[in-house]
Amino acid sequence: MSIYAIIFYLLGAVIVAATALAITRRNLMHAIVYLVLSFIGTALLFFLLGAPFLAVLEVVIYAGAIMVLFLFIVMMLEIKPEERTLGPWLRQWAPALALSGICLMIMVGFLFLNAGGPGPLLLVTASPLAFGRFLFQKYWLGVEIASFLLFVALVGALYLGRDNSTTGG
Amino acid sequence: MHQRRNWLQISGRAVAGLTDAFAIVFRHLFRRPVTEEYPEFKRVLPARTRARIILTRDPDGEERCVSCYLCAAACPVSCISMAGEERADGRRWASWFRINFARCIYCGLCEEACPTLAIQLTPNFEFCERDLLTMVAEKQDLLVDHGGKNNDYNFYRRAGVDMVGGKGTHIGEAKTLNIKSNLP
Amino acid sequence: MATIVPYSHMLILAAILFLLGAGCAVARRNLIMILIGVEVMLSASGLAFIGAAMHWQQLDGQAFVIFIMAVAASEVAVGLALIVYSQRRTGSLNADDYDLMKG
Amino acid sequence: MSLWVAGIIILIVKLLLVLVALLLFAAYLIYVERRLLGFFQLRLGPNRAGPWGLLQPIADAVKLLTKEDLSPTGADRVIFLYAPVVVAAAAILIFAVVPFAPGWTFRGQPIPGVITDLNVGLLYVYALSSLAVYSVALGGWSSNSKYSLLGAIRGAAQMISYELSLGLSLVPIVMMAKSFSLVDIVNAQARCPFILLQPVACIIFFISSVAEMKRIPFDIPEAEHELIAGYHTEYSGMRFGLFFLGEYVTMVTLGALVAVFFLGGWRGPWLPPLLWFLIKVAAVSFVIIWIRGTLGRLRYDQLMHLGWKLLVPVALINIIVTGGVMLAWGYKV
Repeated sequence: MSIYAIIFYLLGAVIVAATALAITRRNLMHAIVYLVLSFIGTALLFFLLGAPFLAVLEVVIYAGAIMVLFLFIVMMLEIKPEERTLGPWLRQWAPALALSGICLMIMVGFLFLNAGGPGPLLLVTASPLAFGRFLFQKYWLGVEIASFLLFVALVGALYLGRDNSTTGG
Repeated sequence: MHQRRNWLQISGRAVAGLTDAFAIVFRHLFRRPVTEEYPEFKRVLPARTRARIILTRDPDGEERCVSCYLCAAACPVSCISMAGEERADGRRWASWFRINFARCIYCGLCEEACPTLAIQLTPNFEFCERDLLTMVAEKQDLLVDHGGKNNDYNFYRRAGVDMVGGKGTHIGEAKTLNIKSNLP
Repeated sequence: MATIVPYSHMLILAAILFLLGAGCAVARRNLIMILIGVEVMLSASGLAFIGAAMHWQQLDGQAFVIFIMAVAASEVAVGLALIVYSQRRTGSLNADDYDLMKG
Repeated sequence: MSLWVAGIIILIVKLLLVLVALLLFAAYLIYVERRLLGFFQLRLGPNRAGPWGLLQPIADAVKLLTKEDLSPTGADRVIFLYAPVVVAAAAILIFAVVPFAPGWTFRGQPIPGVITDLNVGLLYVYALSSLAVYSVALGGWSSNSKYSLLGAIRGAAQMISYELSLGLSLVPIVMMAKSFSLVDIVNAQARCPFILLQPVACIIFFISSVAEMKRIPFDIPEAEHELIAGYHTEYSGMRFGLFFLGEYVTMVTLGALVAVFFLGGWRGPWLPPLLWFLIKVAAVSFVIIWIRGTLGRLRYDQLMHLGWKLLVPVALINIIVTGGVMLAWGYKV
């Protein structure tokens, strides 16, 4: 097992643990903190998997922007932690857990049935320059559409968030 | 057109104002500080500065304090306490008088409240201790042998208190009228 | 050339993360937690894409992660705006309270 | 093998040296700021501890370390205790990619004048500065105090808003240097520092990062007249000290970044490169202190208008103009 493999499994364990903790917290603030940890771990994994540009983008966008937005909303709306009740908890989590477990088992089964196919990953790194050149040569239309999507989302969020109490703003 | 000129004017004024402000602040770097460095440089304080409290005596050498409790009532931090007693000749005095200087804020309200000019504030402010209890001053610590800001004032000779003589003997008091006679 | 891990391990990690996110979105009743679950799912799919890009030595997978991030960002912007809007309207963030159209 | 060990040793020595230098610089920046503010206001500033008050930072550190570490009732203890760490750590970690010298050779082995030359260095700086929001937001929220919460909400809103113009102002720099690496950016300024080519970008970057640091005139999150101390109202002892240290380390880092992005980094005539770098950092820090001595605090709406309606559009126009000029001059990828 190479040092890269050790790093991979460590990061994987950290990410899964942080995400599992995040989705089970009753206090939203704690969930967000655990999720930030999970996203930073994911970013490090991206770095390991040869995508430094995307790794930094993951931190900037997911941990730095999206999660701060969540934090901001939670602080603004002043949300109380949920009540701890066992009945609804079981009723809600049992189907989710069952379905997730079945999906995971099928997934693992497929991967091991096809064990010869996907070989080990080779360590290569895409430099930001090469990645940018590739993106704008092959997927320039996609980039434009993505930017348009962001613009539409901006307008939509502004429309939804406008203050109704004042007229003629 | 008018709008644009206005906008240019506003931004020009803003830039000029900012430059001016920054220049003034920068020039202050080279000016002499006005700070007086305290332990090395001690400014002479005016005689009527209000700091440490004293208890004064009247010209006859008697204590001025008549233990009226007005200073204790006026004190916003309740640092004054005393017990009043009456002498055989009817004059009131404080059997003990205590000021907790650890709590005193030198507001001077006791001085304002005192009807006999007994409590007065002096310019001495340089006293501090590590042990707070040593800041509690008893009557013997507070009493001085002079009249403070007004040496001639004597409460008992001035007011309508029948102590040193009959009616009409006090300072500024008119002679008593003989109501049985009309003669001037 | 140095190798990291089998591609299948990479995919299993992405799958676990995706299912955690899906479980969160299905089981939690708080609107914000549902949105967080969706974010976890999007991030997990990005992980799978990056692994695929590395496996086949093609940059297309990495390009798709950019688009996933754009989708995630716009989804969060609109989603949170909707949550704030509905919280103002109804005063509740519990998905079970939104039952005006009882079927 | 011995070469590998030597490399590790050199790296650790360099890390320690940079860390110590950074912390010392930040500590003395506090002293210098207090002295300079004193002079600006015709006062003297701290001059008691040691000659000219030079031991003041040490006295402050001893005081902060020996003070009681309080946490308010009802606070979210774990988050409250660890939030200050984030701000100091993020500020210190940024320095890992800042080149401070062209490098030396030690027994034939090159020692680069930077801890690590990351090929996404600029984005790394951006990512860490965006993570600093968490210490403000979480620290303020977990204090269970309305002043802290208001400060945290204001701080989060302000930092999100100004991150945008911060990032956009650096796009022309990346376009001209053709790289995210800070070393390449310094090397691209061999002929002419970018402040002459990109004055608008420099001004926007400077204003945005002062806003990111939450300093006057952008100190609305900790406006003492309304919010006592904003998000760190409830902090005491060394946890408050970490917030304080983070602010000044960020100030040093900002000075270093302005020097790297716009003033040509360690480049300069006559003097040794490291000295040039320090001079530039000190100059930027002086300007920040000068601004603090001069300007008042912006109102919240003025702050948001400045960010969204002035800096972001101007930064976008600057990108378009830069791109157009570069195309017109026959730029090849």
